[in-house]
Amino acid sequence: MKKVIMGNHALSYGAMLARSEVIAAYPITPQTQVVELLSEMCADGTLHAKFIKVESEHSAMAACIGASLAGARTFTATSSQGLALMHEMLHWASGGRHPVVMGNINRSMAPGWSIWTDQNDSLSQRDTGWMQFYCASNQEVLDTTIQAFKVSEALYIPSMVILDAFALSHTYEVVDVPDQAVVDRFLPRFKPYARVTPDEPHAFNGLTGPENYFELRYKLQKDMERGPALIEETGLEFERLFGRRLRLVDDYLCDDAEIILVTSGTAGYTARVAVDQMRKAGLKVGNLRMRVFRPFPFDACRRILPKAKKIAVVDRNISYGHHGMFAQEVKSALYQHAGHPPVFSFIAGLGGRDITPGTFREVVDYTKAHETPEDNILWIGVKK
Amino acid sequence: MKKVIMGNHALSYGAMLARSEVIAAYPITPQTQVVELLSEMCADGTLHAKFIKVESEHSAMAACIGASLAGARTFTATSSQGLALMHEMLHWASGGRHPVVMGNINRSMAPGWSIWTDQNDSLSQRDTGWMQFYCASNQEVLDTTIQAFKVSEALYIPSMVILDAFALSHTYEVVDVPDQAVVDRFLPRFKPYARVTPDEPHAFNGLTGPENYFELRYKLQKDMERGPALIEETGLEFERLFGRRLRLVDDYLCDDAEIILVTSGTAGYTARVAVDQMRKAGLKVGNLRMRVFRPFPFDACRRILPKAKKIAVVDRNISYGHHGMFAQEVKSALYQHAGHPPVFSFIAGLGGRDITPGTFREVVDYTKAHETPEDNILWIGVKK
Amino acid sequence: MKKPKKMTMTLPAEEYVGSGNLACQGCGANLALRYVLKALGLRTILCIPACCWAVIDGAFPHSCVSVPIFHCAFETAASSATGVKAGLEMIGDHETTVVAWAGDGGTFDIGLQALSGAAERNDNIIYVCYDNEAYMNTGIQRSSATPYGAWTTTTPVKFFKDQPKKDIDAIMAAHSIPYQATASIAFPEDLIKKMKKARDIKGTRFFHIYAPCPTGWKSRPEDAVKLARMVVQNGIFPLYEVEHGEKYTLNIKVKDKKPIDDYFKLQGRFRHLKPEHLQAIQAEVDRQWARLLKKCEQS
Amino acid sequence: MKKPKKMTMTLPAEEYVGSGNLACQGCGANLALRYVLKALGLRTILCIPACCWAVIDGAFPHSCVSVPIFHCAFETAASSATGVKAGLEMIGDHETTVVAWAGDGGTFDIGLQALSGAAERNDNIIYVCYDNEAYMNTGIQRSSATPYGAWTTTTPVKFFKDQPKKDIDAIMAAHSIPYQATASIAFPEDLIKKMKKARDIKGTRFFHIYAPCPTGWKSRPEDAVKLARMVVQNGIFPLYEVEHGEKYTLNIKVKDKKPIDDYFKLQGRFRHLKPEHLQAIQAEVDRQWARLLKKCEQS
Amino acid sequence: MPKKKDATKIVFESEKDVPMMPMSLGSMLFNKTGSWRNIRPEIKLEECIQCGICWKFCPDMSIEIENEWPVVDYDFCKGCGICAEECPTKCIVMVEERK
Amino acid sequence: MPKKKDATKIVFESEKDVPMMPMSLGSMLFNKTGSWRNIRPEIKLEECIQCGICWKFCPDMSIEIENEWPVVDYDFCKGCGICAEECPTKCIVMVEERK
Amino acid sequence: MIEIRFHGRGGQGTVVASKILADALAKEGNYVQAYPEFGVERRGAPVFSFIRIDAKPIYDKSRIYAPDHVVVVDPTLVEASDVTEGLKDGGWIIINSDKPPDHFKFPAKFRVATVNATGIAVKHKLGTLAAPIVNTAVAGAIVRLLKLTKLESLLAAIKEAISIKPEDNQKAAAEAYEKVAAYMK
Amino acid sequence: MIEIRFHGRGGQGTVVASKILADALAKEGNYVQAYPEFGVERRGAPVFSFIRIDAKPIYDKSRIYAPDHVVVVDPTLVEASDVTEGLKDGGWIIINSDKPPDHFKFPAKFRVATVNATGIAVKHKLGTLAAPIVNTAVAGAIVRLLKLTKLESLLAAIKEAISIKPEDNQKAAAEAYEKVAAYMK
Ligand SMILES: Cc1ncc(C[n+]2csc(CCOP(=O)(O)OP(=O)(O)O)c2C)c(N)n1
Ligand SMILES: Cc1ncc(C[n+]2csc(CCOP(=O)(O)OP(=O)(O)O)c2C)c(N)n1
Ligand code: SF4
Ligand code: SF4
Ligand code: SF4
Ligand code: SF4
Ligand code: SF4
Ligand code: SF4
Ligand SMILES: [Mg+2]
Ligand SMILES: [Mg+2]
Repeated sequence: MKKVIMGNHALSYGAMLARSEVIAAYPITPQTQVVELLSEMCADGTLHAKFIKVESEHSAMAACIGASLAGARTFTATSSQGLALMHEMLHWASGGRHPVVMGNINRSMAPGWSIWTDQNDSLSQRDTGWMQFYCASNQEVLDTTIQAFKVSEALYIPSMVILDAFALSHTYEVVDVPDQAVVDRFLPRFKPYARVTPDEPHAFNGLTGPENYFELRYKLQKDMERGPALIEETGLEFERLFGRRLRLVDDYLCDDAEIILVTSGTAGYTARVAVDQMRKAGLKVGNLRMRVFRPFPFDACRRILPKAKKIAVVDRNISYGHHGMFAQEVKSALYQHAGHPPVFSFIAGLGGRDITPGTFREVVDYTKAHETPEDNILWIGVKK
Repeated sequence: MKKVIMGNHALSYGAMLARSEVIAAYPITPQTQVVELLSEMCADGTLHAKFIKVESEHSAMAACIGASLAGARTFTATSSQGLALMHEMLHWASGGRHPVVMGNINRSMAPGWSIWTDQNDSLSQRDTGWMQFYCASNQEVLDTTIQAFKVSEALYIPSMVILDAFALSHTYEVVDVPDQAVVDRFLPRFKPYARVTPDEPHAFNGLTGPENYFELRYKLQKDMERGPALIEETGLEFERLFGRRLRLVDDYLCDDAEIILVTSGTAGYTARVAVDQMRKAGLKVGNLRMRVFRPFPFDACRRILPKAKKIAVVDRNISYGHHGMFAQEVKSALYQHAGHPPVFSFIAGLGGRDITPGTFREVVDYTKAHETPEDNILWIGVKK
Repeated sequence: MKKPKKMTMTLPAEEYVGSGNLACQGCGANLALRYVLKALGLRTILCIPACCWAVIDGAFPHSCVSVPIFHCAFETAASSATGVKAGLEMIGDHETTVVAWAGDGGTFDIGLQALSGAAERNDNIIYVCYDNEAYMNTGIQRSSATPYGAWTTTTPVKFFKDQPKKDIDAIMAAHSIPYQATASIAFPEDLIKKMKKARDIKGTRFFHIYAPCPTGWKSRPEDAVKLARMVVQNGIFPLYEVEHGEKYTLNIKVKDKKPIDDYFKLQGRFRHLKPEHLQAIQAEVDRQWARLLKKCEQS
Repeated sequence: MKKPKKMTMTLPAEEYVGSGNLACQGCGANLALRYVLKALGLRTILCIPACCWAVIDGAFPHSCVSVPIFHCAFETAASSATGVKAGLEMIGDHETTVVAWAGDGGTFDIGLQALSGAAERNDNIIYVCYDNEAYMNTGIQRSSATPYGAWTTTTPVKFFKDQPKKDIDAIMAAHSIPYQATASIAFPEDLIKKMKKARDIKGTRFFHIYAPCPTGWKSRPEDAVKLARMVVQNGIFPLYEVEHGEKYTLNIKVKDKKPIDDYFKLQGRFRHLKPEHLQAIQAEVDRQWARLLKKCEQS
Repeated sequence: MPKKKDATKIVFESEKDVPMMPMSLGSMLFNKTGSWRNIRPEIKLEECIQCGICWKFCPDMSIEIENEWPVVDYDFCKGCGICAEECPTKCIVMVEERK
Repeated sequence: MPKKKDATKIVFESEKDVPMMPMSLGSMLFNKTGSWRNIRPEIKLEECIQCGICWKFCPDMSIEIENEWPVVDYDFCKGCGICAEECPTKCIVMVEERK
Repeated sequence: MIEIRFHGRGGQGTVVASKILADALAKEGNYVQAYPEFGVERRGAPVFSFIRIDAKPIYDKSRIYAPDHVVVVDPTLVEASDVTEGLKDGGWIIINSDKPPDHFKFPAKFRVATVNATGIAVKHKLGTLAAPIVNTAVAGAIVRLLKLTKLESLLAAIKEAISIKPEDNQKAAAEAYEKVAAYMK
Repeated sequence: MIEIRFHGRGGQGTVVASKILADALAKEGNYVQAYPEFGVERRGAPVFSFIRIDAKPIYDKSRIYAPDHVVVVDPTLVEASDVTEGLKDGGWIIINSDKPPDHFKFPAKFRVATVNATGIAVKHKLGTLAAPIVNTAVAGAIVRLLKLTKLESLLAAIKEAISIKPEDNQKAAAEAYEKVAAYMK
């Protein structure tokens, strides 16, 4: 059934349709509507779940982990500072193999205080062992939330569903809300292979010496590596049931492209608009929107990107002292690869500065004009 | 004056000789001796500093930031979980341009609980805007701590001085403790360009809209980029005063090497031993120990590494869903580069599993035997 | 026009909070800081965590306040203030008063641990909590300072807050800090008197200021001061001070304690409450009021 | 050999803590959990944050305890327990008792906020703090539970702890939780009685168990139980319970309260204290003792 | 601190003008919050007893005292109505804003 | 839970044997803490009044009760001396460990 | 694709107008995107909201800088701010006002229409006298003027979206729909 | 490079022995590396500590698996654990014991020496009767037996490193230094 809803509510609907059983969350702009709607759903019985109104995000994630270990399906949502405060517990969720699903609204990190979008909050969690899905529309937010539960519970690895502040979180779009019965078919009840219970007592997450820790973490990585195939697979199953395919990457006109833009989040959709404009102007440009960042879609990148003469990665984030994170990882992914086009690493839109079709035209103009980038980082839109 | 001291005490001496004025720290194995000695030094007046015995690491970093903004030189030390709990405040320290210096003892992230070394704790902070120095000896720990203050206060960017759990933290080595007068010459009093004071009232770190945030963060990156040169420079000045050179990277027999090992931390020294052994056996192997990871030493890597036929990066860390972080960043650094040797990405020693000269012989044997790596990650020492 | 007789001014004339700020119409939090700075003056540093005041102050590169501010992370009001104070001491400034200025969420919930730690160490700071009884800056979510029965966006009418307000004052008293007090924006003279007293005491000092929020309480802006007065007169928020966690003194003696009903009627956040709820609340208020009087007598 | 008369057993016979554990000789914390599980039995889940017990339990893939354990992050004992309880409820297990089992550091300091949050929500868990008065697992650093005068590695003799022990019991009483109690490993019968009582109450329940640590206190292992007895008899650590934050009941009535000196003499951590220190401490103990008796009378 | 008195909004031309740290350089006086007002207070001075209560309780420092009489600063008055509500002689009335 | 009774130390052959989660699969009984002991308790049963106090206060569950008499389990007794200290009849003596 | 910018004041719930419009248009299979100003909203302070409308999916997630039309929900904003900023030539300026269009002086390249949404709202007792809720009336005028959709769809949308006094709101929308017709050439 | 492993019990401060040795050797310009077992130490439980000695800088930071010599600080550990694990052929097994070396049965490829460090410590009132502190005595024996350094350096190191009863510790070290000589071939 079609509804006009904001991105935050798309998250709430996703969590509701997934029949989340325990929700522990703490408010933060621009995430608040997610929890507000969920607490209403719990109040009026639309959703049968325990909503724990914790006193901080650190406790939110701790409670989710506990509930997940007890065998319940758990959900939370946060943003920026809240996500950062969870950092220790993010490691905990992945290392303990607790398949929590979390929505994160991309918001720039303070200081100075900013409530506007960029990806530094979620991308500085790239090493915590969570899967990361970057969404470009409210529909994708809802669909991805449901898919994330399925993938997480299959791999025992937690997932982050990520959307841009305001540009999605507070923007109303037409969303097809799937009906519960079909979702239930796609996503059956959570039945963990081990849980904390007196019926079969185990001690979980205890002291682990050098003789065993390595193997446990090796397993985590191996399961991560099963991720890409599983995401494509469940994405196909999702299409069969709901008519919408969920893929690792969303490649647009890349086959014959001389320049491929690598993008993510809402900027990844805005880029399509720019591509259409430039195609009209006779420029062979394509757009590869990365929907999944963890596990990193090595094969997809290696299959699609080398076709181009040049690659222009547009990062709405930065690893200070290095460069944009998508650019960094795309390069390392293509490093060993035969065809090995130059990668231009652009940074734009930090702190919520708008990214428009014009941004991408600027990016392509530069890329066209240069054989190789003149610098590690190419800044777009800084008032220099 | 020569002393036989443990790595943790080398940190304490470094902070003491730097005349740290405010120390806020929280205990955690294997860091405790750092704070224990410092609190003794404060007690018996060896060090004139305020020691704030906070109730958590989050507060430790918050207090350091406050003290730094007030104009004091501040120091703290932590490890693993404690570092992770600081995560939000790490962003704060860099974004607010507070030149705090912190010692971090590399300890694996829970769960399961581990007190043994690997680099996932510090490397999962690589995107927080801190400089990162990886040490291989107690002498280097002490020297680096002093250098870190100098570089941090010049750039207004905080620094992390990093050492391996036990292999350095609890290991006694001979350390030349420089004398105070000379250190004072190298490191004058901290005089920040702005501080929080009624004498010139400003509001710091407040709400910052999309029209300004981008420029502030651009400046942070630009100053980060000044780091490598400044580190080499101060490293030379340090040599003039103390006879020990502090460099970005420590390259050992790389000039004529066919295979260059890329290493860090104590493993970076153990690798030297293996290199000597293999050289005796007629193998042209070299070792590039990365002393600085942030700011990433692009030029040094691009100057030294392409000489080799093959590069073997040995990571004692992993970004789950991608691969070893040194390997990842080395690849992205060399990507654009002309000579472009295959990079083998090895992972070893997670959770404190020992890394021995044999580990590196194994690494080199594999690298010799293969044209290119058979997989994104090559695991050494996992009980498969 | 009548010949000018002197204008009565019962507060210090100086203003340290400037106009043009971003507070809503009739914001109690705005008045709270205005009064506190009148008491403390220019040699004051504020540490303000995330809260409405982080917005009220204005956006970079602007600020509406005449004293320096360290805008700090949400959970760090106390630890940031402790750090600033330590830093000042080390560079030789022993005189400046360092104030942690936080909302109820930043105090009762996410900042409680840092506050408790500072209090245990008896760090030399003044911690002020302006209490508007919810997370307002993020759009009215429940905090542990939200009173029983109140609507917020996370305690919907069907599911209104069913826990009592956390008793932060008793918690701080349990820390035996040298000085703590409650205050209300409707009694600025009392507030300023106590704040001046606190300024000259060493160690951790704690203030709990009642600051109505028209936006969050669904009340009329013009009622802000009135509500802050009623809440004192009906005994829901008595004004008292505690020394060393033991010596209780009632500052505003309420002769005939008013019933709570009018206070509740003026606020949309309570509209859904039934008479039986109000009776229960009245009973609890009376009980707590009696307890407080006892404490005051006994000390 | 004499004909066997029945062996007197004043505690339940079942053991749920196993031998082979990694506790030091004469570890009070070890006894504390032994007694608690005797009271609660097998349908119990423990949430244990970083603390000595995270080590005592043994290393993966081993555990010395017969009930399930969730080893959780240091600051999350309460929030983890809350989460586990919520999860159990949702999958239909309404019977299992969920216990947060933390040390004093994990309770008084880094875990206080999570505990306070759970108490405010009145989450249905039992929170037990075994108090050995310092961070022992990391090698004896001060916590806010460390008593005035004590040496620790971060409060060196020259600079011994000069703040009093944080009054966690008063802090929890300020939260008006349904039930809370103090206990000592020297009085297991009392401990078990109260723990059984608590098990059948709904909401947040809090226990504060005195658990001597020979290693950290520089005392003789064989004195562990003795010290836990003395501390009750000299009034430093009275055994009492509080209901709804108001009703105080003294459980172990001490007729002739002993002086504190012998207790201090047996512990290396106090060796440096001068007579005047001890007198001051004695005076404070007497004062607090009187306050407690008053509370008990009045309720 | 002359900076603080500056009523004009600071707009940076380039990242060069932006300070290194996020720090304030000017006041909020450029922000004429009078434009938020939907009702305006008007003081009938003839009934005013100069008790100073309106000044005391104005959250926006918008009651100024000019030679001993209260004067509303309409540049900043947000129209909350507290002054009118608290005025003992009710000599402040709130009227429809005619912008 | 038979696993828990297992006294042998579990050593994994390969990562395949390692469970996915860090979780316990065996007891600590393989860890014979008796080897930590430097002094050992010896019970003079003739003076024992069977009060059960030694059993009650043993932190290591190393006083067992065999047909109503206390018996020390030297496999695990760490030699803390609490039993001897607490025994009302002082019929437990701690003696130098002769290993 | 049509892009419209709304000028209102904090507390008037200007975004509701665009949201209702979005609902109505979605009903007829349009793709829509409606969003408030990104930032802090204060009661009484001038605010914007925006809407994008298209027959095919809308991929552009950037903000609207050059609207096809603007709607001024609060007449006092006509002086208080530059409502024509970025407005495309030939674009409508729809003002909630009891004055006739020619009362407002705008460059000839723009088309001006007024609708007394406040009057209509008051008449149907929407909101309070001090703060009438004009969103539905405004929406009615827009729908008619820009020929965006059938009145029915708007009324249906109002029914679903508005919980308080849905009927009166429908009436207001319908009345505005009629009244505004005058200006259509 | 010489590598030595110490076998002791938690609480005996076995690492102190290796630390003092390190101090002494450093005095003569040697490079040393001394470290305790990596992990949790419990009073009474068997523990190790290690030391590496070389004339040139020591870059090997890996753990010691094949020591040149072992020192058994607590005699009860001879049975309790395999002290010869990884021990190199011809390596010394130095045992704190009042028994003669031949009392202990070891493969012929190892050399055995005993020194009654406990007796010496007790004699010089180091530590308590129950827990005598034997580290300095043990160190004395090692220095002599392995010809690592001059006694003077050891005594100097003890003076600096040991705050409680430095002289008595020096005496103990010296006495052990003498007594152990017997076994040197
Ligand atoms: C770690 C973290 N979590 C959440 C937030 C979002 N946040 C900012 S202010 C606020 C509410 C503050 O409430 P309170 O302290 O009562 O101050 P008020 O806004 O009511 O004035 C929240 C939840 C944040 N900034 N940081
Ligand atoms: C975030 C974090 N900081 C620090 C530590 C290190 N740590 C582990 S246990 C412990 C002390 C625990 O003290 P307490 O709670 O009193 O328990 P005890 O060890 O005394 O039994 C500390 C500081 C940690 N594990 N996590
Ligand atoms: S929301 Fe409430 S507290 Fe915040 S500024 Fe507005 S009135 Fe003041
Ligand atoms: S240190 Fe203390 S508390 Fe910890 S195990 Fe040893 S005796 Fe028990
Ligand atoms: S409150 Fe009324 S009477 Fe008093 S000064 Fe103001 S206007 Fe005059
Ligand atoms: S209406 Fe409000 S803001 Fe305006 S003067 Fe009166 S009190 Fe001040
Ligand atoms: S304590 Fe003594 S008397 Fe009592 S049972 Fe044990 S041995 Fe017998
Ligand atoms: S000595 Fe200690 S461990 Fe051994 S039996 Fe007695 S009480 Fe138990
Ligand atoms: Mg609030
Ligand atoms: Mg403790």
